[in-house]
Amino acid sequence: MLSKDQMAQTIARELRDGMYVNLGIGIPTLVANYIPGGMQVVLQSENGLLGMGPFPQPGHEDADLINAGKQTITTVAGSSFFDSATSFGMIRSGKVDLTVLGAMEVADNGDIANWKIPGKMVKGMGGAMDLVASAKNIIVVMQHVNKAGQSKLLPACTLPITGKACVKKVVTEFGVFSITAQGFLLEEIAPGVSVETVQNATLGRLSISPTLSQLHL
Amino acid sequence: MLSKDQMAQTIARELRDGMYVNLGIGIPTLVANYIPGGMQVVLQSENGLLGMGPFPQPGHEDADLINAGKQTITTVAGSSFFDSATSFGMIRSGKVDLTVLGAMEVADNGDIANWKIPGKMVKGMGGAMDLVASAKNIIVVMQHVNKAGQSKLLPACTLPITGKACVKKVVTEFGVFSITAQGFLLEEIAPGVSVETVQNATLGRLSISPTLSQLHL
Amino acid sequence: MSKVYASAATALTDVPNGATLMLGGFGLCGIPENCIAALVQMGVSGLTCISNNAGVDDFGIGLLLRQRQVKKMISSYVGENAEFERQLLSGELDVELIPQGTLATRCMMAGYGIPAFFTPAGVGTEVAEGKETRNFVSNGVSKAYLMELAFEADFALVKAWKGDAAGNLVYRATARNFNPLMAMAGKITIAEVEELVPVGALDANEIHTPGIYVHRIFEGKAYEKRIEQRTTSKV
Amino acid sequence: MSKVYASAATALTDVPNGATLMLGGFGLCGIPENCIAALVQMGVSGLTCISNNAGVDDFGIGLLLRQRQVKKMISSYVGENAEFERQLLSGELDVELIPQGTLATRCMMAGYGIPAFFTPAGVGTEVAEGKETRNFVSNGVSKAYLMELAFEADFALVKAWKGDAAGNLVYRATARNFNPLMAMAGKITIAEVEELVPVGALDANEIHTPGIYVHRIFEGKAYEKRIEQRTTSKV
Repeated sequence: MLSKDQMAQTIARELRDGMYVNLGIGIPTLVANYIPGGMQVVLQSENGLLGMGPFPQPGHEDADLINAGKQTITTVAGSSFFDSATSFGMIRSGKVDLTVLGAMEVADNGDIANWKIPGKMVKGMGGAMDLVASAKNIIVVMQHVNKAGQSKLLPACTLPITGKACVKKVVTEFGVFSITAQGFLLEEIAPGVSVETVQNATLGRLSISPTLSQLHL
Repeated sequence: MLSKDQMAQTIARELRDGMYVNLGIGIPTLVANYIPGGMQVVLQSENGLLGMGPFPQPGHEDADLINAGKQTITTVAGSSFFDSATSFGMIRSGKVDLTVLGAMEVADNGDIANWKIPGKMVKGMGGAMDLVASAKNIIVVMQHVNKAGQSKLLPACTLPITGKACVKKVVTEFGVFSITAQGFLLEEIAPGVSVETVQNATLGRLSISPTLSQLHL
Repeated sequence: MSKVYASAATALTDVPNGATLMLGGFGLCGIPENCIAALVQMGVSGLTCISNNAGVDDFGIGLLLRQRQVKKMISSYVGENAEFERQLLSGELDVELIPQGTLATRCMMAGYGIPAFFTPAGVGTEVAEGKETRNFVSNGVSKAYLMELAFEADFALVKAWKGDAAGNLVYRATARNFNPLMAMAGKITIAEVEELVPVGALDANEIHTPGIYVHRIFEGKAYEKRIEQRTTSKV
Repeated sequence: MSKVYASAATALTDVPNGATLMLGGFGLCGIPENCIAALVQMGVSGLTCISNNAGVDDFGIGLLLRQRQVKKMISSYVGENAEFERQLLSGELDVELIPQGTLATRCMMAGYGIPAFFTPAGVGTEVAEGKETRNFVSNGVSKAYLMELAFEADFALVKAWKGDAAGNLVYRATARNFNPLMAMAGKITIAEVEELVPVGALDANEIHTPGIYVHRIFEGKAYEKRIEQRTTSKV
């Protein structure tokens, strides 16, 4: 089983030099900690910043400088500020290379649900619908099952969806899954996890890659 | 008969404190010389400037600072630069209070033609189509007849039109005409010009205002 | 004709009950604090507020919610606000949730005089209900898009860092967010600034909102600039 | 992965015959002089050029026209160029004339990932032929608009005042014009700058084109910055 940090580390293997990346709130944020040394990766924050840096040192918080999770942050050299329309413009026009976000449910056709639980939660979609409708490469990172022990990898989303057939890859504590025409394809499995465990925890169509390997970090 | 400067001066009477105004190339440009003292009127140049000033002193021309006629200009205090989409955005959204431009023909329903002579001239419409489609108040200033002595105030444009039913007022060397449901309405007549002269030089529907007055500058 | 007002109270005096307002800011960052305080003071009610968020219980638009001044919120994300949730579930408050990029762009398009545009956000979701869906080919690929309309707002209330009497505005860091978009979009745009500088003090190259968009401007007072999530690195 | 190139020649080396190019500038103001010179040098032909103007006979895009490198011009205004007119009337050159605001906005929309939008410019004119006309209500008034599509361009060639290795750009005065819009719109955007400054030297608040849009950047040489209409006040 992967820890949250290992899940982030797994996703960090997708990073390439020169990439522009948007990281969602939660586990996705941790990916920033695993950018390989010497690699230039620019983090976009959809509230209007390219070139997000780490959290500020205590006493150096700036109320005018926050990320999309409303956390105080810093900038790196070469950063730029812009308005929210420009920000989503660069997302829509495919300038952001990789989007990593969490989800409540992912369907085996790539549908994602992460914004609403009817009658329970009405927080809103924020930028998630724009991101999933536009990003070239969307990776979801989430726990494989919810708090009630139910699979979050489903044949179809039960919650209102955020976007249709958009997720390319899912990383959970059990491993790495591509979304294919045949549903979830288990490509790498976490150390100490059996294929049966994955099968039992997955309600959506699942196939096992003939080249299944154990995940090495 | 009005001189070009007097035509500009006639239009300048439309200016009000706080107005944003776009002046076309030619006679419209002269309107800037007649902004009443103490009145704040901001000139917009559609290539990306609010707050256009006079031409520079010799030796102070700046290749990066031109107006929509490609002439070297200056700025006034409080000016701002912006891109061409923003520029036409403020035109489209009605932030520009008054547009003054020249024309080859105006029809008695307010149609205007000023961009093309089929088979002869292919310069293009520049920003004129955007301006006439969007400006709240459009005044045309032009000679009453063309070089061949033919009326430019017509029952219908013979040239390809720039915009439909958009002109509110026409100023020529003969006087000031409103566009009404009954066509051109002569409201003020230039000194030394007879109503018959105007009637003979106007092919479009023309009526004479019951309160017709002589134009005073 | 001066655009400069002495205070939020004088600048907002004609905001009527039932008005549609745009309010700049993302979370509590870059919100028009003085304008909100004036609205609370005025007690104007039945407001429709277009704003990315709804503030927190005791700050930002939360102050208007607490006084029941808001009839409808149009936002992308309205977490962090218990009173909001209570009013919504009890039916006192109407809410329309919109993808954040669509919200921003609907403001911008109002400023650009473009009544409608197409965006992929929300295709195939609840957001698409009742909207025209249409395919366009981009780079050889056909894709579905929703038609969305420009917003209309009676007043846009924005917050900038610096401004001048000509109405020119400059924002700071991520406090820019929705402010320049809404500034373009209001029938009447009211800007509060941390510092009102002399005309000519702002570099014409560096102005974010040209003065033509701003009808009224005043220097705000006593900015709290509350931080919603104070996060720091380990020293 | 550096975005910095030594020269226009190295930055433009893969521009093929038949490419669709956007070229920034208004008249001769803010045009990518070094890029145009490189295209002339390369002799690449069959180009479709999206640019507000077509230069003059011996400068700007006029240099490409003189070498018969341009198959089609998409512009709003193409006066001031006798060779252009000759090629057009003889049928050697195809030209599409577009209202200036529509031209600018079609570039911008490409950068915003918005495939189509509605504008009033050209309703009821030749420009409307073959296009969808549709009414929208704005501020209670119904008005007709044309649907226009975002441009697609293989390369955008833009000119800025200052830039850095991250691709951030700052323009000067009215040399901004179409440059930031086209910079957003190119599949590959190549920026030439008068001065390439160290990363971090540009204030993040004052950047006109964020680096994400710029794929290649180089410091241009020997700018002529020709003035088309030198006009002065009487001393």
